[in-house]
Amino acid sequence: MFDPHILSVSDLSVARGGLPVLAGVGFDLVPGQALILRGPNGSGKTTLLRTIAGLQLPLQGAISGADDRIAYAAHADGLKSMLSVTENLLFWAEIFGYPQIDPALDAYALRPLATRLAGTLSAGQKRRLGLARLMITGRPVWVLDEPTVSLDSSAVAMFADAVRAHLARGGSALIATHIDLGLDADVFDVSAFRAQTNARLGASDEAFL
Amino acid sequence: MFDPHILSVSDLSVARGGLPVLAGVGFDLVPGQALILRGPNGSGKTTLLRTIAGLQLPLQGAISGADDRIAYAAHADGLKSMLSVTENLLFWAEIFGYPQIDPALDAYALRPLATRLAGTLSAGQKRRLGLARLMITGRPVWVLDEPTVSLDSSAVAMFADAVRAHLARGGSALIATHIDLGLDADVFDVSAFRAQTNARLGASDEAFL
Amino acid sequence: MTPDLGKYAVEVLSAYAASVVLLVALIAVTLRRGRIARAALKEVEREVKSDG
Amino acid sequence: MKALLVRDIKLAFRAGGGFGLGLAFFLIVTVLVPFSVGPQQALLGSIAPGVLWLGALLACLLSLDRLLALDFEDGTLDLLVTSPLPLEGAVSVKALAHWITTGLPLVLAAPVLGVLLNLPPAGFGWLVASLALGTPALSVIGTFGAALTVGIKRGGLLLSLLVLPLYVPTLIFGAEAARRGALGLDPATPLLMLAGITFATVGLMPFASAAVLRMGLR
Amino acid sequence: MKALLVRDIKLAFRAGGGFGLGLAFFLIVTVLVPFSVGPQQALLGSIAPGVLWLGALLACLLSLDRLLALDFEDGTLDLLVTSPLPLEGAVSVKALAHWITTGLPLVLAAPVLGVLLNLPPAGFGWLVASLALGTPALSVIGTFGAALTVGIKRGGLLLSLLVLPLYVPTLIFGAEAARRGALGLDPATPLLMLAGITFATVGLMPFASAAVLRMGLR
Amino acid sequence: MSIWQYANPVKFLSLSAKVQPVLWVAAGFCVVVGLIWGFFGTPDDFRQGSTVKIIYLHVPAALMAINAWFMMLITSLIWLVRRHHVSVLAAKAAAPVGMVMTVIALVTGAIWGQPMWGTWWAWDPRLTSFLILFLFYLGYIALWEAIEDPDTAADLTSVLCLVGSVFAVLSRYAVQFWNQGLHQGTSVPVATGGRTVSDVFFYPLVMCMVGFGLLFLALVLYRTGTEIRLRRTAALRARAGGNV
Ligand code: HEM
Ligand SMILES: Nc1ncnc2c1ncn2[C@@H]1O[C@H](COP(=O)(O)OP(=O)(O)OP(=O)(O)O)[C@@H](O)[C@H]1O
Ligand SMILES: Nc1ncnc2c1ncn2[C@@H]1O[C@H](COP(=O)(O)OP(=O)(O)OP(=O)(O)O)[C@@H](O)[C@H]1O
Ligand SMILES: [Mg+2]
Ligand SMILES: [Mg+2]
Repeated sequence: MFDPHILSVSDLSVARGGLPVLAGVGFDLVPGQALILRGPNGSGKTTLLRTIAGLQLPLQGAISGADDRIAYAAHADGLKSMLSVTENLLFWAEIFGYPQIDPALDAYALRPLATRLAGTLSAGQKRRLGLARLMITGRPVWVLDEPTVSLDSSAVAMFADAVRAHLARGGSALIATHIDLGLDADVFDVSAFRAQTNARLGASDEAFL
Repeated sequence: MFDPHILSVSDLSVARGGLPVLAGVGFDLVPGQALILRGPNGSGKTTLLRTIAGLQLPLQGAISGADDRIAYAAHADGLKSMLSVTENLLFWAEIFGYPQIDPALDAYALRPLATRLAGTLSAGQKRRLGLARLMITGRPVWVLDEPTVSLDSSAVAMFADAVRAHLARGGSALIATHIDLGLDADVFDVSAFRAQTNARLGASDEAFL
Repeated sequence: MTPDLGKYAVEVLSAYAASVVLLVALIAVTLRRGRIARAALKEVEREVKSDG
Repeated sequence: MKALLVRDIKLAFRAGGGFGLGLAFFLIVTVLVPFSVGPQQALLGSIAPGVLWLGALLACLLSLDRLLALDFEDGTLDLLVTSPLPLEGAVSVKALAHWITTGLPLVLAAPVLGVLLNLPPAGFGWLVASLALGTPALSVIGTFGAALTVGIKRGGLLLSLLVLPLYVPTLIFGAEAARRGALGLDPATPLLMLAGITFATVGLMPFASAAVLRMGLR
Repeated sequence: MKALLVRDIKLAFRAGGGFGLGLAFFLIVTVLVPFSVGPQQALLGSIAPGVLWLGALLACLLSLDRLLALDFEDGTLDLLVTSPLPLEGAVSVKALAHWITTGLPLVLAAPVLGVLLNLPPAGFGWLVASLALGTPALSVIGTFGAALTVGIKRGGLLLSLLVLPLYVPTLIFGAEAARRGALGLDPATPLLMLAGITFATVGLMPFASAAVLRMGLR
Repeated sequence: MSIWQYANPVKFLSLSAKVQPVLWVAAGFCVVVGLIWGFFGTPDDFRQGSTVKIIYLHVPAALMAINAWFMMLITSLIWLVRRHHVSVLAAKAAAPVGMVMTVIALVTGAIWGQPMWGTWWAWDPRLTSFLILFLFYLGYIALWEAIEDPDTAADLTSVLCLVGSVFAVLSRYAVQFWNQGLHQGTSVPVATGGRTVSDVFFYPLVMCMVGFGLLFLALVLYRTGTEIRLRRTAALRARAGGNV
């Protein structure tokens, strides 16, 4: 059971490459809720997720309930190809002070691959390992950027099960994706929040406009 | 119009990491045909495609009609992040001796991004650029490994249109994917060809068995 | 007019020459870049205006 | 913290022997010196402490670019920043792992290479002492440089360019201590200065490195 | 071919001045030598040709790891192999681009650094001549090393380790030519040997590099 | 009204447009008159002969080389603390000027060294520190060039400037410890007001120093303007360019 906090984003503007991409984004993510971010390519999903995860600063607006509660996963899985599957998971387990990795191995059917070096996995197997990492962070809010890339349908189902179990334990998830995950979740379309090109939102180059 | 050759694969066995992965694979790919490779994660699609593209040697079997006729595209797009979209395409156009890049820019709606450095594109925009490269190779056989990763639905449609146009001009395509591309194409399931773990297929370590 | 530089003429003159060359080069590069920047800015400002 | 240290050392061993390679580079540079300056014993002996220090410095430098860049590329750094580990601690641990896998072997190997370069007998002890005292500073300063260049595609050479001037004081005092030792003079002053530099950098640089890393990742 | 050359040079300029950095490293190594061996003018003058050659060699070496590894990582190499370009031509062109962006600037800068190291006046011409003749060999041999290590994660140090022994003959003859020149002796023999090495490697190594690359990518 | 209003690029540009003409004329006047005065109007030194004339280039350049770094240090700090873009762009603009000044000091010094010390270069502490300063300039400029995002570049180069300053001072002591030198001490001790060169040399020298200072200012203002325009161009272009 996680602490029942709400991740709440209000009037958020985010920028990439110095340009505002999204403006006025706001939503609440309550425990047990999953929110699917949608939007065409280049609409700013990645940028929004990175901002919420604290990897970049927002231009404007506030994010509350995010500190030390977020587990972030993006395209790069942070896997070391010269460490085995177990070693990779154990490392993150120790960093996050989590006791065990077995549930994660089981949830993504990684046992048969446990001693394999991560570098020798296929694209989808790597992805599964990257997703398994989320379970050993012990963090309540999962922030995921296209998590199901190169997964086959059975692996997508594993992922959906893992998310459901996480939500059932009071966690929440914020997922950007282009495909249907089979999750029963709310959808948040970012394309409605595209920033005006001449909007003044505190981007660093505005002093020069 | 391309030269009407058939890419024909017969009794092919491929290996990764010294272990046979697929055995006895055989199919023909005639001009105008698209073949979708399916199979669960780790079944050997990537390995098969790399072998056909000539990036690794088969253990056994023969591939005919592949020499200098294949345009290969995988997860890594071969984009230089410090070159602009146009510069990236022009480079490959010159390497392949292809006259122009405009159709490729148009097919993937890259015009508005033409002067942008490739490194500043979003995941899906990069992918579009990587796919646009195929059109300026002038090669008849497209060998694609999960080409639609991180593409949104409109971009997937652009891709499907590009493939259709390619087929109509007498080209052919071999595509590994987990999702539905909306192409009217034959499906080839590699999972039926999984190599027996004790099969003797000429893998390099068999001398020691 | 030119002072007698004695046996060190080469040194003194080359020191002055080298410094002047360096300074002039610096100023030239600076001005050139400045001019290019001005032109580019003017161009962009015009485009932006014509866009609406 | 310990997990990070263990992992970094493990990776250094696995990734094609990061452990041995710094050492091998050190060896090869030292071996190439006689080829390039000529084989006169006296000349070699007199430049030996300096060459060994320079070789150690270059060997350290060359392994710097894998210190953070690999973690950046595969996304580990993003995950570390969002992890409960304080970033200052993480960079310190990474510097320590770098020292254990690069600096320490160099210290141990230096006497052997001293023989190759005809180092005067009196110099061996001081050479080792000065290297043992100075190489931690090299690792810590190097981590700062690596943090500065982390987002830059293959910043290897830029990293060298930024770090080398920062290495100057350490090199001067270190080589001077080794040289004085070899000549039978008293190396106490440079050794003390070296110790001062090492303690100051070990204490302060991680804050700069962490700050720079945060800025760079944004 | 020309497209590849132009692109490589363009990238060298764009990616944070790959052009100047080899040079900067050369400068820095040369500057660090006096710090490590001490400031005595006579000593420095006598080791100057060797140090400059060694510095040029190291500067070349450091930029080798971006020669093929970057193209490997982002998949360009896979695409090049399947492209109509003959691989031998591609590696030759890449070596040429490396020489233009690294070797050539080193040759031009060497006299300036010779001043810093108190190189005897007679030596300047021969130093430049030997470097101009020898650095192409360094680039070509380096390309071979880069091809050997291309699949290996951050093979930078391994690359150095493999390439350095291959550099030994070039270094010996090059440094010897420069040294003889500096001492006022006749440098014809080592220069001829150097020329021989360069022509042989430029003519033959690309085949080895291409072969190795094909095997490595498999 | 505070001086921070000039941290606004537009205000800065309009002010600098007003100041610059005066500055350029004054700088040109001082440099040209100072150098002509020094070159034609002063006698040879009894020991150094005519080489003493090199002082009019050497000393002002050396002075400005150090001052430029100081200025960069201060403006970098301002950026880090108050995040005024103009401030850090001024640092960026000053770096190449400082580097050229360093090179002038090194080159004239080297040319001077040949007749005086019988060598182009000696590993004297002052010369050596200058070489290290040159390296710091080089690294600083290279770092600016290498980072794409302008704000990140500003942050990182500012920290480099800070840390580099500490290490530059440290190197200076290290170098002094390592080699006592040939180079003469300062002739213009600011604190005491005393001086070691006689008046005939001193007044034109002061004129040149003032001239170099003004020239530095003019160049930095101009270059800062250029940097601002480039940033503005990039900003406008980015916003006009399709956000597709
Ligand atoms: C390449 C090398 C040299 C460098 C980098 C260099 C650097 C400097 C610096 C930094 C100053 C300013 C010091 C101050 O005002 O406090 C200075 C002043 C001066 N230098 Fe050099 N110097 C070099 C070579 C020489 C040589 C060879 C001579 C002549 C023999 C020389 C003569 C002077 C004199 C006379 C000053 C006078 C100003 C003073 O005393 O303040 N320098 N030099
Ligand atoms: N330096 C830059 N200059 C201008 N625009 C930029 C720059 N860097 C990124 N962008 C743009 O910012 C937008 C947001 O990108 P982001 O990666 O957040 O999109 P996304 O929604 O994740 O897209 P995808 O579905 O393709 O992953 C893109 O349109 C991208 O082209
Ligand atoms: N060194 C190795 N040792 C053992 N097995 C290996 C090694 N390298 C790869 N494999 C296995 O080879 C199989 C084939 O991998 P391949 O990448 O071709 O699969 P794929 O069909 O492309 O999968 P995905 O859909 O996940 O991309 C995988 O099961 C992988 O785990
Ligand atoms: Mg994205
Ligand atoms: Mg695959």
